[in-house]
Amino acid sequence: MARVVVDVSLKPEILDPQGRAVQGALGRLGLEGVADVRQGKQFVIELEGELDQEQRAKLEELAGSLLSNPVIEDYTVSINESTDSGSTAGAN
Amino acid sequence: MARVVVDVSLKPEILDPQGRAVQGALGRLGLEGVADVRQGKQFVIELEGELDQEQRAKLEELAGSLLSNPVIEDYTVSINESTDSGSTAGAN
Amino acid sequence: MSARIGVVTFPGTLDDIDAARAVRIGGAEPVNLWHADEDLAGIDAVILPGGFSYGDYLRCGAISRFAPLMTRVIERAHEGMPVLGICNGFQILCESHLLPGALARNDGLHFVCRDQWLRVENSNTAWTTAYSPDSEILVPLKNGEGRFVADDYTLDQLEGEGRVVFRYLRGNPNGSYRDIAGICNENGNVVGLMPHPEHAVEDLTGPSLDGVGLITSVIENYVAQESFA
Amino acid sequence: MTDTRTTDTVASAGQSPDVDQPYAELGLKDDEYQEIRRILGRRPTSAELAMYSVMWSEHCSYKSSKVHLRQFGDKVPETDAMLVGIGENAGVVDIGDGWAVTFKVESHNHPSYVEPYQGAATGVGGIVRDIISMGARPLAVMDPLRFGPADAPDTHRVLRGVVEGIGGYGNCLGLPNIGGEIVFDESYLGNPLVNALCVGAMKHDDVHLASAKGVGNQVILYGARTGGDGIGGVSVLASETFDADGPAKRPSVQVGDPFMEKLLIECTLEVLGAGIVEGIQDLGGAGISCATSELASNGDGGMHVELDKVLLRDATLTPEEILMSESQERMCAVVQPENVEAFLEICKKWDVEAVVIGEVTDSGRLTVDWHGEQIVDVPPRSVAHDGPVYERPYARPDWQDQLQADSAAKLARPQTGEELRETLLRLVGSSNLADKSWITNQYDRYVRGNTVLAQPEDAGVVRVDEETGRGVAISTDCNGRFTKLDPYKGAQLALAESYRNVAATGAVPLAITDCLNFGSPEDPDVMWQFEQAVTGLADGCLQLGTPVTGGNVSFYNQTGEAPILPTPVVGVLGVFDDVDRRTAMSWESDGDQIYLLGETRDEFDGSEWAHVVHGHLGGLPPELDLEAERQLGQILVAASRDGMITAAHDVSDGGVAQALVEMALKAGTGARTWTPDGIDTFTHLFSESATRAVVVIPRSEELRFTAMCQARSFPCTRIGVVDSQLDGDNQLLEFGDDFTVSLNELRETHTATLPNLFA
Ligand SMILES: Nc1ncnc2c1ncn2[C@@H]1O[C@H](COP(=O)(O)OP(=O)(O)O)[C@@H](O)[C@H]1O
Ligand SMILES: [Mg+2]
Repeated sequence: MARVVVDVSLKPEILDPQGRAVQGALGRLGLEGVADVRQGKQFVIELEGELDQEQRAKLEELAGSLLSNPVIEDYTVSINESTDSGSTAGAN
Repeated sequence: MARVVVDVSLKPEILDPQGRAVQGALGRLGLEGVADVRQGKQFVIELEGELDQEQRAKLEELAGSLLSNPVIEDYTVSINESTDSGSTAGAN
Repeated sequence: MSARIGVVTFPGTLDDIDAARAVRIGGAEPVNLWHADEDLAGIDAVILPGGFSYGDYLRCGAISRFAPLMTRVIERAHEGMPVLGICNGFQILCESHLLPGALARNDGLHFVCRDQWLRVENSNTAWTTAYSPDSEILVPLKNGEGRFVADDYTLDQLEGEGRVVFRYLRGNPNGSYRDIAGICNENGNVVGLMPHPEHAVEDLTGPSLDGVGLITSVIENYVAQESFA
Repeated sequence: MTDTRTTDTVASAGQSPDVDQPYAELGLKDDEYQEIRRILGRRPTSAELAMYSVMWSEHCSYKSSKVHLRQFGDKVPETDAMLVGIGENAGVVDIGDGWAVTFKVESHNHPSYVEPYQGAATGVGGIVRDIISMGARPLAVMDPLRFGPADAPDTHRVLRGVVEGIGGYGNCLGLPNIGGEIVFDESYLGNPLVNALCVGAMKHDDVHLASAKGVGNQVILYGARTGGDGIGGVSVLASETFDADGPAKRPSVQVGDPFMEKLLIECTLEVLGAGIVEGIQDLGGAGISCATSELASNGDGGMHVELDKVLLRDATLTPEEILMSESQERMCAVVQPENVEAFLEICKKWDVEAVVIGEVTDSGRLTVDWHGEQIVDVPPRSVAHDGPVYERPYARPDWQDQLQADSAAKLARPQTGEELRETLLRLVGSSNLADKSWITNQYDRYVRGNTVLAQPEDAGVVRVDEETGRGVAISTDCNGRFTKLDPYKGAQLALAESYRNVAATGAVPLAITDCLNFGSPEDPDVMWQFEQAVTGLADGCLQLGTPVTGGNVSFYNQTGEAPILPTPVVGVLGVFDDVDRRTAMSWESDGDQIYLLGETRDEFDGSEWAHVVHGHLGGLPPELDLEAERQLGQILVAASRDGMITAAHDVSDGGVAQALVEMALKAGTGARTWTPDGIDTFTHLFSESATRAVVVIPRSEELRFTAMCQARSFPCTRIGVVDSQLDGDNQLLEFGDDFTVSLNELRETHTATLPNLFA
């Protein structure tokens, strides 16, 4: 099994009304010093077996087209392959 | 500046229609072997200065009450304090 | 004196004028309340109307729950004041833990606006005594995050205690567990539902007049209490 | 632009007259640049250049369309209804009892192709701000849409995004969506049309205008902070064509915040209600450049702005970028100094940020300072109103004759009952005629509790005054195929259809707004289509007595060399003294008589049948007699007033067959219908002759109604009777001896199409 996490966030120059609303609420509820909040999405994808090269390439492609909208969003992909012996992490 | 990342995900037993829809789409678009997809939220919070104990406690509390709904969601908090010497990471 | 029913406006509340109209049509006096107020202005009951308070950013109802006025609403709810949450109001009641469970994204992933049949499963709550048991009503439904979810224990408890107040009929619009459209607290004074009875109070604009009963129920109970007092 | 650069001030512009300026990249032509130098008597500063370039873009200056749009002002029908005409953010009409209504339709086509969700969302946001800036409370929105073929992959992307964007914004904002259009055609594949309409109401005294009067009055910018959104969007997104492989430039898109817009509505209505606003203007295309220059130009002529006061979302923005930014959900107000505090207090209540950025002066100039240095010093009229005007060449395309000669008359028609039945089902399930509720059920039509009729009814109807029931009806229409066959007539047919839809509900048509979507004005063929359409519309409005109150022009809607079908969307507004007497589209009671009003001719050129069955477009659009259209309207209104009919439905795309199917499905009740004498069943069912409606009349009113039509010599033919008992519980629609079809089969066919394609 491989676990792939794709984090998708709005590009920094794009307005994030959700983040703004959260920032306001955090302040009102007593958390001081909040300079900025951005809200993003996270996809946790479980894949069967070991990831082959093709799957990795496909994942990368879909992260940048299906899972995120390149016009307004950035993404990062991190892959965690858990084998019996433990896990390794890598990010693109 | 400290950067705090709060990841919020639906509890495993709660149906995640968005994750399911993404899973279907990934399959249709040629990614083989997808066993499961869950879609969560990620909050990236920038705080001024160093985090004190009080802020940490407050953050933890708000992650579990404001940022997530304990009835249906789980959360994790990770704090990254960037000082001149670099950054460290920690998760709760 | 007619009953005074508060209607709370949060930033982003949309159906407050509709709720106030329904109160008026039902025969009570609507009292506008502002989320930042701390005073309930001598009301006898309160409605948290629908809309997108705080844009429903973060999570529906999550931010509104912390409004100053909500602290008072929660106190009074525990003392037995009738509280009705419609749609976003229901979400706020769940976020406030006045009602169990939560409202999640519709299983169809789309906002759904349609006329919806419901069965009134409990006609003993503060807001449903005007309905005969098991009556079927037609009211508009409109939401993107209206899927009622809770763990099995809670669901069984709700069912066992007769706290499922409204159930979807002829098609579950959003994947709500056990077709639940509305529930109440143990005392039956706090009721929340996703569909919009306040949009079913005039022939001209709604699919039926079935929504008026919620208001007349609370008035009946108020008058009953007054006459004991 | 980097922040290490020194500011280009008015003083430095004087000292370095010969600096090369990137005016061409900003979309200005050589002679336009020279004109700016002439106006200023020096080279513009970079901030001035930014301002002129956005304000002189096609989108803001109407430089190609102005000479033609003048007709709307020249051919004004006699009317007392017009309170504010063309030239303001939106026109205002009197609907009686002291009420005024403002409505307008605008396009957001190119942004919606690049980023469908946000493009459509911000389209709704923009038009709503136009309505609030007139002082009105927005009542409802509508969305006329055009997409490529329904089964094209890119249509899937665009349509889903656009629909979610409109719903996401409109639902969250709390405005009912009461109608619109969804049309699929090949020509929109690389260039969808997303038009958005908003209607609002106010008392006469509450009408506000965008003008900065009163020297010393303060200019307040309020709402969202200014960010780097859509910089250059106005000139790039709205005025330049995409090449075949996508947008040439991809500027950062604007992102909408409907929650902020809701706060902006409530906050604006509260400051207006408090009587502390002298002038008000929304910020749309061209942002601060547009708002300040228009306010100044419409007022006492001078304004001074301190640009560094503007609250920013991104501290690195340059003054040029701040002037051009199209960040959404912002408004600008002119307020007397003593009222500023009260204004800011109300903003605070609504969590809306506000800041004084300048004041009204008597200098006759618009001046802008940046950290104490002057970077703009211009005559505001030259920016806002006296932009370039082009007389673009236009000529009847050489292919037009051939197109018109290629009639649908030669196409094979169904002969047998079975073939007619198949044709009906094929049309009912075709993408343009199929049920649209998969889309419209994603829109809230109930919010605010004043929606009397909404989609799929002929027109949206909203109550304006709860005491009296006074209200309005609005419909938007355009058949782009007809307009391609004959743009003059096509525009009039759009007007006629929209007019008829409003009258069908019983409302008295009063005024129109329009959104003219065309290809490149630099193409003489397109310019001819535009000129013809505007002339047709202006002439038609004169004849129907419905003035044009305002609208919008969208050019450059084309993919490569191929322009879209010319699409002049017309929105007609009608008035009800009491919405209680509205006529809905579905019949109710058994035994009620079904009549067809108007004359059916053999007219299939440009029809839905020719399109769906034969993929054919050619010939001449249906005949149109606007006098007859006006009469039909009067009959429909009188019938509603006197309670003579129980239902009415206009006949347009798909003909009588489609109208009957829609009425039956909405009712859930069948009917017996037949082909009247003197016409064949195919023509009766599928012709798209104009100026027709199906009405349903209780037996008790039959004589009175037919006598009324006779007295007006208006054709009125009995074509059926409502009958729920044709086959027990199985509801049927019977078409004489030719064929029958069950409502179940019709419903299945009618409703399955869109979900199958898009769900
Ligand atoms: N096709 C049209 N028909 C009638 N009026 C139009 C048309 N296009 C633009 N106008 C009018 O020209 C004026 C300027 O339009 P526009 O710049 O789009 O206004 P705004 O910037 O407020 O949206 C408005 O009054 C608008 O109604
Ligand atoms: Mg405007």
